[in-house]
Amino acid sequence: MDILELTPLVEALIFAADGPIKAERIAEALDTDQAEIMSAIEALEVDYAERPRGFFLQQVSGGYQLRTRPEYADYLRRLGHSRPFKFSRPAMESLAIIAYRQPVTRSEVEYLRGVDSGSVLKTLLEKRLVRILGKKDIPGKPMIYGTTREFLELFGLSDLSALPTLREFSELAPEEENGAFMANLPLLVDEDGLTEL
Amino acid sequence: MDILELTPLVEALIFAADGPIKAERIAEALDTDQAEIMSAIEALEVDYAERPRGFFLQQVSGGYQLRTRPEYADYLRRLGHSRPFKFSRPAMESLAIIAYRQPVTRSEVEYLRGVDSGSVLKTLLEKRLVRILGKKDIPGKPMIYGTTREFLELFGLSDLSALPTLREFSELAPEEENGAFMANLPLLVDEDGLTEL
Amino acid sequence: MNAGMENYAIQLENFEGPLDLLLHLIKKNEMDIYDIPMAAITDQYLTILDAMKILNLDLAGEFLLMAATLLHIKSKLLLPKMVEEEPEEEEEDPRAELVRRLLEYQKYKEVSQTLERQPRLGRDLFARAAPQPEVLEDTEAGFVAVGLYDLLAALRDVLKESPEQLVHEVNMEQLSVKDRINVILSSLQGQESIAFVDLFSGGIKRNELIVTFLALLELVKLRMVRFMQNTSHGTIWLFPAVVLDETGDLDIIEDTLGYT
Repeated sequence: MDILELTPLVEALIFAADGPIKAERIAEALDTDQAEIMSAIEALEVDYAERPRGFFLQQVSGGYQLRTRPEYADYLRRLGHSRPFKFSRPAMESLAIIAYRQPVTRSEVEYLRGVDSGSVLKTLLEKRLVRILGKKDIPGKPMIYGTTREFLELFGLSDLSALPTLREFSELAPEEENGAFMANLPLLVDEDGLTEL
Repeated sequence: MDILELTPLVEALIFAADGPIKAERIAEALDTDQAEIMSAIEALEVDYAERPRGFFLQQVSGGYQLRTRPEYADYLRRLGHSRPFKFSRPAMESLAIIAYRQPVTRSEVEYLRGVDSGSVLKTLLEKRLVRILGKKDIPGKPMIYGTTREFLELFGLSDLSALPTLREFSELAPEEENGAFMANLPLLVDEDGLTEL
Repeated sequence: MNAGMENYAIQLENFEGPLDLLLHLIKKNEMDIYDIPMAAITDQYLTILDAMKILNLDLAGEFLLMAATLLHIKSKLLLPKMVEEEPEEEEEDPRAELVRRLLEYQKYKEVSQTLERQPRLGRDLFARAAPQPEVLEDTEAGFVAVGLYDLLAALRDVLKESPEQLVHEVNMEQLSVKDRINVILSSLQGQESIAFVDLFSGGIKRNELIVTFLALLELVKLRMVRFMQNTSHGTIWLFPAVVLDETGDLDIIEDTLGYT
């Protein structure tokens, strides 16, 4: 198929998919080879860069998805149809540890954090951001955990290697203010999920 | 707002809305007047006409919605679902009982669930997650069921002994018991780990 | 409580645990992480624990464990250097494990903040809410990607509702803290040490876990046991701090523990 014909078709497929879609699956649906799909995707990216759209093509969880541009977040939140997760610090810390150290046991998470993490882990499991991978082959056979596809999707990561680089410390970092954690988030969302400016 | 700035923003709102969205509502979210929104919508329509996209703007039930072009319908149908099929609750329950209590008869499954489980069992057999192990040597010779290799693969288990126990599960976080004891622990029992706005 | 303490008590809410608190104290006092003045940090830490007394016990538990660790490190540093039995073997600084844990914790704390700021679907970025009707027709995709968690949750729900004796699995045997203290003491008898995790292994029930933990805290408080950490693996070991008698039993009046 001509690239000029293929590009909008690929756009339609990405648009219509109910989650990130792999180039491989697009190729399958269109009965063409993946290289062609990749050129169409590139053409789309060029197109979006040239003429500003409300959304962009994000590479996420091994596939592609159209997502609105981050600078529009405030306005979109005002539409109020999304109810985003708000992570507590314990949840975020545990999630980070699981993401970087998977497969990991609960006691490893707890050793690193210095506190019981059972209920946080349970919540992460319920929210499907973390899953049970099986059991570790050591005495006691503890369960081992890892992150899910939903985790990648939520944080817009193409795969685990796209996680922010873990900074190795050889000394203490300058003190970050308590509360600075949330400081630079546009926390305009009130309980109804509606924003008020 | 400048029409050049407004147009992609309006596109983003239509894109992310969970159904047809009225110009009035867009105007409200953007805190601007409807006339401006209408010019942005017209600009979008011109844009889509000039440069073929995979979707078009349709006026539907008093609002606007982005839809894939009808000539792509065949390809879209081939796409099927990208989301994994979720187990129904009955299927999950029956599978759990069979996994943990195998070899098990249909009537044992039904006794535990309190409802007829014939059709669920049939589906699980068809999906090859469950198989017939043989017949139980009791009057009536009921068939006994167990899980399959496909079941292990689906859940990423090396073998059945890798199945986490219910006890391990309940250790993650206390349910009701000890509720009073755990209730007033501010840091340990974090506020649900994740809260929703 | 003086003003300073109140301040601490309020601030405590902001700390995720003992490591977070220690990290804060070290930074606040501009201490050298590789040469932590154990006496000073332990004092400050214990002052805060005092302020925490009004808070609940289990919270204090994790903080108490750290207090024991700090005290242990401090005492180890105070010990006069003994004539080395094996002079070849270089002895590690007793603070080394703690330093490693603090640096490691800092690493994850920092990256969790980075992750928090990462543009997030549903908060910063939005995807289309409603899938096309065209693609909904084809749903026979088969069973994929449900987690073990779902399986377990389903089993739990079934058992919760189910009649008969299956429920006994959930029933808890009544255990007293006193009994558990004696169990711990008797398992320590004739042993040099027990691994902390071993006390909680073997599919121990939640309430047993809590009772065991409370018992440990009591034993620490009574100075009957000490916790130590193995530097290479980070395992926490439980050592008897006193010579235990034949029976190993401790005569404790249950009521004084305040758990009944």
